[in-house]
Amino acid sequence: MDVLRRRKTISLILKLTVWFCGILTVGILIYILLFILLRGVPKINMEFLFGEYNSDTLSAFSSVVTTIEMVIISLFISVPIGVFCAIYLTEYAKRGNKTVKVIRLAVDTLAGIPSIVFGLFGMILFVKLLGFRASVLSGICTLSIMILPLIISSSEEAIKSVPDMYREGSLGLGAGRLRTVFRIVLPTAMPGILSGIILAIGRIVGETAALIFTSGTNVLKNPTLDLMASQRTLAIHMYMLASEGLPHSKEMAFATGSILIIIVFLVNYTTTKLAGRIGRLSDE
Amino acid sequence: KEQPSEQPQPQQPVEQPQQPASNFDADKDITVVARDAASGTRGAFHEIMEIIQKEGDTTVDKLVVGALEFDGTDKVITAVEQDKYGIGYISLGSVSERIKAIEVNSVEPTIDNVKSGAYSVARPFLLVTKGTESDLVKDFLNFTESIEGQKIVNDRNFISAVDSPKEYTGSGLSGTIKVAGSTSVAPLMEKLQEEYNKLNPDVKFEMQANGSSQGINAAIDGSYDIGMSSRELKDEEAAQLNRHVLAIDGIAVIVNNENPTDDLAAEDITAIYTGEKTAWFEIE
Amino acid sequence: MSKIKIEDVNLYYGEFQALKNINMNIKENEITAFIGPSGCGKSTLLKSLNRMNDLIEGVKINGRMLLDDVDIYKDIDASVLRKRVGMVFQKPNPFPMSIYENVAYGPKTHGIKQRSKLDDIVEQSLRAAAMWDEVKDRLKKSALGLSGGQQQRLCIARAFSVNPEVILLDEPTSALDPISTMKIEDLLVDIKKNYTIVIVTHNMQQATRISDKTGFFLHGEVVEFDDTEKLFSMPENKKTEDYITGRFG
Amino acid sequence: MSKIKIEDVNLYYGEFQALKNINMNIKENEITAFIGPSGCGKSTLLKSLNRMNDLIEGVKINGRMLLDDVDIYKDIDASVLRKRVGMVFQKPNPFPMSIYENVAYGPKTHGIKQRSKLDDIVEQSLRAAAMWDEVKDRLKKSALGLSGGQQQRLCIARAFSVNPEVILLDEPTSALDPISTMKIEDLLVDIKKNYTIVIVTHNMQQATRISDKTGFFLHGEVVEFDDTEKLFSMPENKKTEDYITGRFG
Amino acid sequence: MQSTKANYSEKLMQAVFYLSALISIIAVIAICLFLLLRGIPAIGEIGIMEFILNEKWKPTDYPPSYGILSMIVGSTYVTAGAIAIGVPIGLMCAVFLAKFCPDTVYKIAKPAVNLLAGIPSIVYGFFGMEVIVPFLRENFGGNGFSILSSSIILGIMILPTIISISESSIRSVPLSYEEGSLGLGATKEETVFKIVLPAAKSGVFTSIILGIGRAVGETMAVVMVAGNAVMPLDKIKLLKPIRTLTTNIVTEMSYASGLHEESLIATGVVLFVFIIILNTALSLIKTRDAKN
Ligand SMILES: Nc1ncnc2c1ncn2[C@@H]1O[C@H](COP(=O)(O)OP(=O)(O)OP(=O)(O)O)[C@@H](O)[C@H]1O
Ligand SMILES: Nc1ncnc2c1ncn2[C@@H]1O[C@H](COP(=O)(O)OP(=O)(O)OP(=O)(O)O)[C@@H](O)[C@H]1O
Ligand SMILES: [Mg+2]
Ligand SMILES: [Mg+2]
Repeated sequence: MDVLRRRKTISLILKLTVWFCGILTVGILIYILLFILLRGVPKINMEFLFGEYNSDTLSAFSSVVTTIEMVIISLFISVPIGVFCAIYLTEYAKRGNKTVKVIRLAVDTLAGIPSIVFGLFGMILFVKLLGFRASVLSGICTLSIMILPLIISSSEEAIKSVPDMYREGSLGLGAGRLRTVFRIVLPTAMPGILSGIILAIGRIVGETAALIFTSGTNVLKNPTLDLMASQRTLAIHMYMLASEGLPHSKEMAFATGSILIIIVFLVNYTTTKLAGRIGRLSDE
Repeated sequence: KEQPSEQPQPQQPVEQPQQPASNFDADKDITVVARDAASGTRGAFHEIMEIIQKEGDTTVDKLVVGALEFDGTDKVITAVEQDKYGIGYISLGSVSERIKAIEVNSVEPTIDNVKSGAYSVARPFLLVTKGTESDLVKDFLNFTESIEGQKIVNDRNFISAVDSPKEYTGSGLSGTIKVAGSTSVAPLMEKLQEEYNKLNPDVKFEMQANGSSQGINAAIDGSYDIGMSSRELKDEEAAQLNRHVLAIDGIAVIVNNENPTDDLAAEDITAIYTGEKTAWFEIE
Repeated sequence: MSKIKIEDVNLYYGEFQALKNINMNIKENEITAFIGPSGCGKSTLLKSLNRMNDLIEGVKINGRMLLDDVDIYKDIDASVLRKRVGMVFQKPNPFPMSIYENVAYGPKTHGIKQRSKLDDIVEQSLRAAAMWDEVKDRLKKSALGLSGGQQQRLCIARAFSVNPEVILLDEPTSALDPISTMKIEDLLVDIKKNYTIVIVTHNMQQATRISDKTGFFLHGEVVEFDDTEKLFSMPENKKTEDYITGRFG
Repeated sequence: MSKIKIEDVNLYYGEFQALKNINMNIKENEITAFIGPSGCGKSTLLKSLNRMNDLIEGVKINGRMLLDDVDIYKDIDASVLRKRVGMVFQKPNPFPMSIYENVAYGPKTHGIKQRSKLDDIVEQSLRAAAMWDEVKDRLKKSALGLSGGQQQRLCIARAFSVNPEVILLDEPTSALDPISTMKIEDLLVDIKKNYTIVIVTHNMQQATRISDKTGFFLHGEVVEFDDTEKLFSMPENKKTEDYITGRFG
Repeated sequence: MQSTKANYSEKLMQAVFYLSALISIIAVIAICLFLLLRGIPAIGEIGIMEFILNEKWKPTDYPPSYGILSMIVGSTYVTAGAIAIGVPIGLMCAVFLAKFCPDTVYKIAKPAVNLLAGIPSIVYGFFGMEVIVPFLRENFGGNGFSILSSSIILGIMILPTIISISESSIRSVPLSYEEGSLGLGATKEETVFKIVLPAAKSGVFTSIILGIGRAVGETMAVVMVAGNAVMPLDKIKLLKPIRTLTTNIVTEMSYASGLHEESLIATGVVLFVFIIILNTALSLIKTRDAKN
């Protein structure tokens, strides 16, 4: 009985610890969010959101546009490459294949490289050697490589988790591999692939270190889609505003931070909903 | 509804910082705050305060071990603002009520004192170009040295360095001017560009705020039209470039608002920054 | 008439020999059942009849398999073969799409694009699988919402959709309740006049109930292959007898 | 003597009633078998005998279950109950640790720390499960390296290790080959003199071979519960007869 | 006829897939190549021993001195601190989410963790500078910018990595293990900590290594809370400022030119080597895992 009581006590303590850590994590998150949002959100106004940038408005408009531009184009480059790579790894490569091992190693390595190192690399190759200068294009090239491993590994996981019986069903009807992949496997794996894309978007939106050296810190008065222009993203906007040391710009840095958080939140939310809908459609 | 952080937001202006600092403990170690090595402010300040010491043909920066180094004015301000025992240095233009700018050798850091030379902690803001300047660049440089341009310099609490500025009238030129360099010059530069644009709406700017040395190098290698520097040129740099003095900037020594000290001798500042004096009580 | 001839087939998974010297003639318009304990090679043989084994790495086959006297490993494209030899699996595996799309997938794959034609095929196939009335009002709903038995019949309808000549079924009822099982058994007996049917089952009662011929497998060999009635009443081989009287398995 | 009494038990998974008004007496030193088609509630009843259902959300039970006349849902701690009523699952589930650790896990959990005592228990349990000789030289090796049959016997040894009075087995041999199955059946018959054994099986031959009493379940009800011999030779209920003669399932 | 056309596109797409797969290899090679091309000469000029084993980093002095030992040690300490803080909390939180959390709480907690992963590092940096640094200064003395503050911030930043990978590996432990343990009379907590967690250990290790990778590579948040002082080895203390490899690059890159710039790229090379070592550890875990 004594043993039983001791075991029950220990179990209770463990349970409390686990609950505590769970609540702590959520608590920290909420604290951070409130810390930024409470200071930033009241400063957001139409001028700041959609106005022309100058040293008074410190408008984030052109940065928002560039951020979106970078997200879209980087995904446009990386998603097909990443998903195709995942398809190769899961559907085509033979087991124990040497190339596969090397590819996995490369993907793991890419995933681990710190963004500052990507920044250095982008600066050496795209900015200087290829002569793209500090430009949105250099930024996009760097980001595309940076998010590639995220896309590859999440797509690979998603494709792997598609039950083999779907493939058998399709092949059994005489469909080729390609058709099976595009008609059956990819649609089924979509929620997983999407969640990889969310992560990638989050990474791009929040990236600073890799972009300072590649897309530069310039800010344009009005939004542009010109790839050769040097233009900062929101995260760098925040960083630069916070570096200037003027009280006004510091508060606007918090406002920018709030926009960043709201964007990340919206992206997470909509994509989860979307993935949920696709998931439900497929098992309704 | 206000900021969740608890720091008081002191309201008293710089001129009357004589608050009785009841809980200031002079036995405490001084928190020495410096800028990063990229900064022109640091270069100038360490030179003037003889923190950089030349012996024969060696040069040694004697900055005390453990001094905080930040890559932005705001971080220096924030650090000193929060830390009662902090000391730092920033551009005179960035002084605000968040911190207290003290007298050096009993001279107040004001524009007039800098202009008259009484306050000796100052350095030039330079614009550098290479070879023959294009008409556009020349026109813009003329604007910065004109009455209109120098008015902006003065408005921003920098000291005009042009003896007899001329009237400027819009030239109607068009094109892009690429500027890179000092983060301290950048806010002023931004204002200048805005005013210039009002007169010459067809001119576009690209500006990278990435540090004085980077600006100078960019001008030397021709990738940018104008380099901004907040420190004097080195000899081998000066040999390759045209040098324009845009303004003179005082460097203010700042301490926490609760610090009773209002005045430091230059030797004391040097002693603090080189680690010979480590606590506030050692300073008379 | 022999629809499928299996001649001296050996099959290896890497080093492991899963089928040993199989010879068998499978007749048209009959139901042929494969029985035997787990791991004896029933599924392996079934799968090799429409080359689903091609996809597994390290599989080696020798001997010949003939469909209407054409060697299926040499003289016919796998995709064409699989159109002619359909397959239904142990676990119902409808695609995660609508019921309609599930049945239309096969014909679309083989190039049929016309909507009206597809509609026809879907209806016919579902009718043939005796489930048209159950699902005709919910063709656009996801197939995953069907019950297990319905899903399996949908898979059979899907197999019909490409108009096959042979239908292979690998323990098609093992995941189903008795009533669904009965429905599918009835269905199979019903359609055998138009098809050649091969079924793997672990349920000897099932084999007795529906099949014309039965093959008993053990350790990759066909121990006995005969008329179902004969095999269950007067097995020639001691091992067969042991198995069907429940001495193991 | 009745070891376990089940009185008017109803069990619901949320809305769904999985057990309907079950009454049953399970005797000491006998093997009681539960048979019935898939989904009829055999596992559910078995699990409720050591409250493994507690963990599933939305389970509601009413009625009483008594172990030695003590209500297991009211008057006994689940952890103590599970020590007294051990369980072996359908799929062998040894923990991913060494063979020794697998068997020692239970006693350790219940507070036995002394190495020599643990050594003893491990040896005795493995001997009781008739596998001591097979594994005594590889006690430190991972249990996952054992064959399926050995793994299942290890799980039985693990159940022995906490010295239970009742052992519940849920289709313990369904994943095993005939030889391993035989070994386990022999083992169960061998140990029944010391334990009360309840076994769920889908294999009627198995029930005949080893059990003293058999209960036939259908749709959550006990249709018939009687001496095994009687139930299989002269079932009283038409449904039982249908089932055991292979009319469905 | 149709099938030959199909075969043709099969072949074509197979080639496309293959080429896509090769791109990551090319990217890694390119990164190695360009970093090494720019970094190695600098290391050669400085001397590898001097570069890695000297604690004196004085690039602006004359003669300059380029030793990054202090930063290597700094990165190591800060990362170790982050692990010490982030791993226990993250692991417990993963256990919570996977095994203890009621559905309603999960609906909030899980997106919260995801959001934590999406918050940009500078936001963390701000938070650290304005909340954690003053907190440490007031409660532990010193000026707050320290190894500890960096460790706390990084500890928070690696939480999502640790939590999500550990959670999914905990979830993938077969339920049958749990049943086995519960069936022997163990409590739920005993089962989770003695059976489930050990069974999930390879996923947990993976999450820790990825967390280390994130901590080693983080820049923008650390630069705001570490104080960035290059400390001689004997002066490195938990409550003293520190400079890491990454912050060294980001604070000085804009200033640097010539050998100084190249020595910073060489710092990037060292960082890269760190990551390679971590990845090797990771793939060792994975292969060992695959063997089991
Ligand atoms: N992909 C594979 N690689 C290696 N061995 C395999 C593979 N598939 C099956 N085997 C082996 O081949 C043998 C025959 O397998 P098969 O699936 O044909 O058995 P089965 O008779 O269908 O059994 P069950 O009744 O369990 O389905 C088994 O020993 C199995 O382990
Ligand atoms: N966790 C659960 N939640 C809801 N329903 C359940 C749950 N577990 C079982 N059921 C349902 O309860 C009924 C009885 O299930 P049980 O597992 O007891 O059947 P069984 O007789 O053991 O069948 P089998 O032979 O397939 O193991 C089934 O209809 C099943 O769908
Ligand atoms: Mg099979
Ligand atoms: Mg069951």
